[in-house]
Amino acid sequence: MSKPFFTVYCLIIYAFLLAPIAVVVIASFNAGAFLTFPPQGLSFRWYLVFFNNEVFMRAIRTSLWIATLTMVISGIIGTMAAMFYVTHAGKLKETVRVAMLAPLLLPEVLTAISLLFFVYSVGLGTQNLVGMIVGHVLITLPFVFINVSASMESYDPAWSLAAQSLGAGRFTRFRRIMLPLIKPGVIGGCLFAFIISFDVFTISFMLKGVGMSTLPIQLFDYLRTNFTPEAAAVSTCSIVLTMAVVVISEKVLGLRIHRF
Amino acid sequence: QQKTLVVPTLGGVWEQYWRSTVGPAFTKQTGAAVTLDVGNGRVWGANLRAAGAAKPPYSMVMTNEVFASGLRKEGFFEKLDLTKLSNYNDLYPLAKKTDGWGAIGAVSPIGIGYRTDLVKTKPKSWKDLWNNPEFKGKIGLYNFANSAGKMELLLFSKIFGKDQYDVDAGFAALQKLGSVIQVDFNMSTGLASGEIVVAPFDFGEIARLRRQGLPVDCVIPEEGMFMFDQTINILANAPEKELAYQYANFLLSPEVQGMMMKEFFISPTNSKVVVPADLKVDVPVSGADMDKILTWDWNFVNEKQGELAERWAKTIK
Amino acid sequence: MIVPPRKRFEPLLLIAPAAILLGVFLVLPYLNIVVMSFRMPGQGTPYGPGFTLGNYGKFFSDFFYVQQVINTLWIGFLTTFICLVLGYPVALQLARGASAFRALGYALVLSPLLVGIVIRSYGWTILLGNNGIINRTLTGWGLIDGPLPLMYNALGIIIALVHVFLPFMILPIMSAIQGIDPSLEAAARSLGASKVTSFRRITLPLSLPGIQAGCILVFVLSLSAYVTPSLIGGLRVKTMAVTVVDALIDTFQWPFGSALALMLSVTGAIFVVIFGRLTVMKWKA
Amino acid sequence: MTEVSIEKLTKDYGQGPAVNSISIRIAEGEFISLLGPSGCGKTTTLKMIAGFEDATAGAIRFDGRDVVHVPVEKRDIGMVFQNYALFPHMTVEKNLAFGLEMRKLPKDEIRTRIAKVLDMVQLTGYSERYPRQLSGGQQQRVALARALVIEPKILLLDEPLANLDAKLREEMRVFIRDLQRRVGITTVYVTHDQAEAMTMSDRVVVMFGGRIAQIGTPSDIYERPANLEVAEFVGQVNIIRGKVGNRVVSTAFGDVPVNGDFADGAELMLALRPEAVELLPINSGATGAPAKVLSSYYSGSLVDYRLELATGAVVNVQTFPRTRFADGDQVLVHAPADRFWPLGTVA
Amino acid sequence: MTEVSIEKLTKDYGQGPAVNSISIRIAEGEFISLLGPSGCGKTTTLKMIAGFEDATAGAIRFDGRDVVHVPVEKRDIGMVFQNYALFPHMTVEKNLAFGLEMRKLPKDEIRTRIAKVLDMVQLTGYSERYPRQLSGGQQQRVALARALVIEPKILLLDEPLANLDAKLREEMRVFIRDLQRRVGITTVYVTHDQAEAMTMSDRVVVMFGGRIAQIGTPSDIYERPANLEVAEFVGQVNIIRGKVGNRVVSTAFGDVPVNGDFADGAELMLALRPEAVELLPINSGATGAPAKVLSSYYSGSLVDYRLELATGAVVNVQTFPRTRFADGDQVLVHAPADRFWPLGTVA
Ligand SMILES: Nc1ncnc2c1ncn2[C@@H]1O[C@H](COP(=O)(O)OP(=O)(O)OP(=O)(O)O)[C@@H](O)[C@H]1O
Ligand SMILES: Nc1ncnc2c1ncn2[C@@H]1O[C@H](COP(=O)(O)OP(=O)(O)OP(=O)(O)O)[C@@H](O)[C@H]1O
Ligand SMILES: NCCCCNCCCN
Ligand SMILES: [Mg+2]
Ligand SMILES: [Mg+2]
Repeated sequence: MSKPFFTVYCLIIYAFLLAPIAVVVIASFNAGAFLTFPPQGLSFRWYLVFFNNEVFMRAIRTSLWIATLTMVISGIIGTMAAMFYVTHAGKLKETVRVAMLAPLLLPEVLTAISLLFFVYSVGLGTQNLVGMIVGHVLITLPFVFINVSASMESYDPAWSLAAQSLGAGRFTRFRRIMLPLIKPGVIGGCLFAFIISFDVFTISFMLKGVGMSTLPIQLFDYLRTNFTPEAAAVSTCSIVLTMAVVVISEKVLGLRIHRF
Repeated sequence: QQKTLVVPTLGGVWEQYWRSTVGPAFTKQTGAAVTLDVGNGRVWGANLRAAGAAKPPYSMVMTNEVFASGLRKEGFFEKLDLTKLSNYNDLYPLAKKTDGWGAIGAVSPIGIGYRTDLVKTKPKSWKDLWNNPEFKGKIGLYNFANSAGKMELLLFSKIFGKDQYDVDAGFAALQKLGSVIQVDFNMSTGLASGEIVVAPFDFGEIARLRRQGLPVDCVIPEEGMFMFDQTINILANAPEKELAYQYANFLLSPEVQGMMMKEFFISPTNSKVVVPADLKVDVPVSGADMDKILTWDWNFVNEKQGELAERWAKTIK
Repeated sequence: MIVPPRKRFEPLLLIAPAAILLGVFLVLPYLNIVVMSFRMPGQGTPYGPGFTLGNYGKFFSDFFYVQQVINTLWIGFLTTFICLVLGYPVALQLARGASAFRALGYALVLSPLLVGIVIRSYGWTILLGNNGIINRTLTGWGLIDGPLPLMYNALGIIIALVHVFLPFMILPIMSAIQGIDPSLEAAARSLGASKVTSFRRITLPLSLPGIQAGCILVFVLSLSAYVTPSLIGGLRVKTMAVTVVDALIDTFQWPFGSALALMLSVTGAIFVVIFGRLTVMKWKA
Repeated sequence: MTEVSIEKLTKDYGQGPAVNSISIRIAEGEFISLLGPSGCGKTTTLKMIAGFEDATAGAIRFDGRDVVHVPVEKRDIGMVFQNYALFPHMTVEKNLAFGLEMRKLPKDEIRTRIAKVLDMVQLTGYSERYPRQLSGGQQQRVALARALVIEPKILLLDEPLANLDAKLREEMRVFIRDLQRRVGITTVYVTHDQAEAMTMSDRVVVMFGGRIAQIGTPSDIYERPANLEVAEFVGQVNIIRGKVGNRVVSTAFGDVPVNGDFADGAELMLALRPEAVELLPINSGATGAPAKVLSSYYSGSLVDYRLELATGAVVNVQTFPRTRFADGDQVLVHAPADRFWPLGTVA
Repeated sequence: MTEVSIEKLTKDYGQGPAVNSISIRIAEGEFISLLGPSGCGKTTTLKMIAGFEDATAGAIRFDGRDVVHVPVEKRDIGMVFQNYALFPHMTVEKNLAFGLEMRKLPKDEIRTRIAKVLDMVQLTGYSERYPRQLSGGQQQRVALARALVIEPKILLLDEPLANLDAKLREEMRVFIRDLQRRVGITTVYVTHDQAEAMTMSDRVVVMFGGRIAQIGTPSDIYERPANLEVAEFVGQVNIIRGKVGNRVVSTAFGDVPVNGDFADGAELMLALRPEAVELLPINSGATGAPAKVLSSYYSGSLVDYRLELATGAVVNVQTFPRTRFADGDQVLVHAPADRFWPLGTVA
């Protein structure tokens, strides 16, 4: 493939990725009362409505908090599982992989329902967030696992051995050698976990605590009865928010390591 | 110590209104705090079933009769203690059809909504969906999962067959309708974008779209209307049964019914509420017209739910 | 082999948290579901008394459901394939390209995930609908007479799924490519391979772990996707996941819904295993 | 200071044993070399001592204690990997600091130790580079420095100088040897270079195909090789044939007395190192067997000749290039009788 | 058959030039070695010839044609990378077949060629192994075989034998040299081993710090080194001082005649290689200067002595271990006058 052709190809894909989102963003500046396109005049009116809507603001805070917690738990458990899978699983490899993918293979609704029954049967109920966070962790775990294990395929075990020979214990080896070298996979997996948790609907819908709400549920409930561009404004803000998380992680953590 | 009632409610504008107005008014009247639990019949039903009838997380639910009737059959609810519901007697007969087990707290009649700018011949009858070529490919229908979808089937069965139970006729009609746009919820965005030009619509929704400037209108079809209902039920083992009754009575009161009418353009179920002239356009159904709203045998639907859903899926294109 | 007990035991600590999590919160709850799939259908209740194989029998005996499995798999394959073809070059560019735009490119790649599914579908309606921007533009230019059917069909579903699943393809491939020593390509060139050949014979096979991960994710995700097919597909194209959701939470047919859902999962698992077998990397330890 | 003892150590990767029941006892502070052809199992042995590979059978003891249960990081070893295994995401300085940080040395000391070792490996000024920005030999020196800077109890070096030039290699040898002696580090040194093994080691272990062929001091190995294979591996050998008669073998070089029980009339093979042979001009008048120069190979300080003797036998001879002979020249060859050793009779 | 000419080639990675304006003209079929200390720019030069690194300045011509725009794969080169760069996902056989497939050779020929080259590098039986299942030296041999099997026009070898033992290395040298001669491949051979450069090459290029110090035949380089640095790099040298008088320098070794314009009374430095010195027992009655053995280093075929002359000067001497002297022994040293060469006067 020639270089200009390649670049154009990539640009087209980026445009494709951006297209429906651009529509939403543009619609959010609609001065009119409807989610229509093209917008009837431009204004920030729906942003003002949104910022003054305590319900949405609270839902965003809840979602951010849950997504962060989910990302941390999933990130840790999933990375550990990936390490096992790549270096220790032996004959169990295929089994481990299918098991780790199970939460994705099983329909989210069914997982949600079975988990709902389970939390009630063990007396946890939905008065707290345990059930919902467990659900989020289950759903996001495969993403961390897959990304981390893919990036570990090119990790040279000799690096760990060298660190070990220099006196580094298990955790130090992981933190100082392996983690920096599989960073793209870990960060990718964690970003997926964060974003998916931020966006997951069915699990939250079924397992949310009584009286609380996450942003997708709030949006869903809102859109059942409201058709104003406020929803687009909310979405635009959530795009900006998560984009910021992505760009900051790239800038601060660096998503590429120079090995060669 | 202040008591707290968990109040299940719909989201969006409903939640906003409950938060800003209904909840505080109830608190003012009774001194009890209110926790809103936003959701819908599906999730409340799932939660109740998971928790079991003995330890429900709610004291009352207000939801579509189609969900309520199932839960009722499974023993979650109790027969209403009418002595605690002073407003029950003032309800239209339509709202009292459950033999004292529930009381309809809100009615949104459903007729035919359409785009006045995109449709030349305005619809008059449900049959126009089949007969008006302008509609072809631009008809919206609720899917079977939605209670409105089930009612579409029963209605068409009734129109094209012997009665609501003649679902063969209903499915045959749906088959003939050709390609339609099915939605699970939110018919409005399709109508606003023009993808849909005609569809079953509740009048309150049309009223709000029209007030927001969309060229839409809605007709009461010759064959009659159906409705989104919201039946109030009290849990047999309610943690706060007293409060639940107080809240139910509060919702059925003329004041609250009137407030909901002004806010959501529902048709009040308390016969003491009079629709003012300036609201007649947005709330076209009230008084004697309430009896023109068709009602359905939900037991029939619930028992045959699986089979009907499957036939629906196989039929609709 | 003389492996000390500690060494045999310690790696298990790595998998323990995941195993406990999955065991307690997935396997145990699902035992209930497996039992459920053998219960009698209810009459106005989620399930009735007694047990039966009928739920599975119904699935296998009715071509309607078999057809759905075919539809679902077909959509899954196409979506996966298209994601791979569209995503690989982007992954390559992100992994090897100039660093200036990487953060931006990365954010762009993730952007489809940043918009809630309902709102995203709204965006697609605006673009692909009969009355949408694309159709209006094409009609406006006189290129077409009537609207192209871009939505409310399998095409629309695939477009929307490809869009939202591309990130799951691109990211694992990107990190796999980053792990390939560029001197291997240099070696291939020195042996007479053109850029294209050295890509095909060296970079591509060495990025297989990433491709494998991406394909599995996308395939599995498209099998179980239901909001996009129902919103974009207008419920005209029947897929398993949509039917499962209908059965489980809309029409409360828990036994049949569970059976359907388990069949869907087993189908997915079978394909994951087959795919794993087909792409086994013998050069790995 | 640790004594390392290996007993019947075996490793099988699945295609037959790579290391086959070897036993070595390495004394405290001893410098031992593993010498052997490519693929004979040197690296595998080293990795088992380090604890990176599990042995298929056998035992490894440090100071008499079985170390199966001791994790690598507790063994206090320093290892140079054949392929370096430098941490690609760390600068040279960070690579070197790693082991010292693990030992919780104060920052100051870490800094001075790194500066010192960088100076020793002649990489002062390279501390901020990443491994990918270094040449092959520079990387190898960093790998060496990283293992040495921690001054471990046991040093395991896998071809640590393979990519260095003669001069640097010489300097590195001295550096390693000095440090090893000063700190008293028990050292296992893997090399394919017999000269290196000879000059550095207290003892040399010669391995072939996963087995130990001989263990001994450098001069043992060179002068009393256990068999022809060892002899040929640690240097060149000529095989000279001759008939036994009267406790003397008559060869093209003249009569060579032999010890040992050889029947008269038996045909015996004698070994002779090329550098044991003296080469003289044909007209020098000295005693010697006449020979013809077939070819010569010049390597700077030395010249290797291939000669054909009157008997038709071909011998290799190595001399200093004080006098040079051209291909085809006639010369005289002579070797002292005590430089021959018997290898056995011809079958 | 290709002539390669390099003109004022320079490469700067950003920290000053790694290769600094070098020019070499390599004749068709010539075997040239790049020799120099670690980090002097050998690999970089090779990579520029191959086309993997863009030169910062300068030109490379194949048969007079500038190759800047010729992609690597069209240059018909064979390259051995210092780190091997074996394809990890291909077996040994597939690695070797790769280049042949690119040349669209028939399957049969590919098979026979691979079998032949595997035999040459002594890896028959390893064809189904993956690189990670090979020892370091085995990997290096596969890398070598992969470059040789395609019989390219230009061969670029970067330390291709660094991990092999002396015996195998010797065999590989012969193999490379034979193939190179037979096919007439223009070859650039990077090595840190001066003996290797000397024995194999038509000409040797000695590099220091990115610059060329000398280009010449092996004996040019060894016997007429351009400067002390080159002399020291390609072998050991002793610096002997002496006063000039009457076109003769009087040194501890006796009087050495010199050519060149040196004023009488000037103090001159003379170079002398250790192997040029003869070592004799003190009581042998031969002529020579007396000296004391300080230390000796035994490396099998050779012994290195450090001696102290009567003047207190220290000299290194290399001899065969025919006669061994102990530390402290008194000996006589002698060197032919023609083995000294002048390095200049003392400042
Ligand atoms: N990618 C790079 N970035 C920066 N500097 C580099 C890079 N590659 C090589 N260098 C530097 O350029 C100089 C020459 O490197 P080169 O690899 O050519 O050396 P060499 O002669 O092959 O050495 P060796 O014998 O150790 O392999 C070295 O000082 C090295 O540190
Ligand atoms: N991971 C492995 N799988 C299978 N065989 C292996 C593996 N590692 C090494 N071997 C084989 O074991 C034998 C010994 O290998 P080892 O690396 O110990 O050799 P070595 O003596 O270090 O050789 P070199 O001098 O070439 O580095 C070799 O024949 C090699 O092919
Ligand atoms: N927003 C797309 C991510 C959706 C994750 N869904 C998981 C499905 C599990 N069956
Ligand atoms: Mg080795
Ligand atoms: Mg190099």
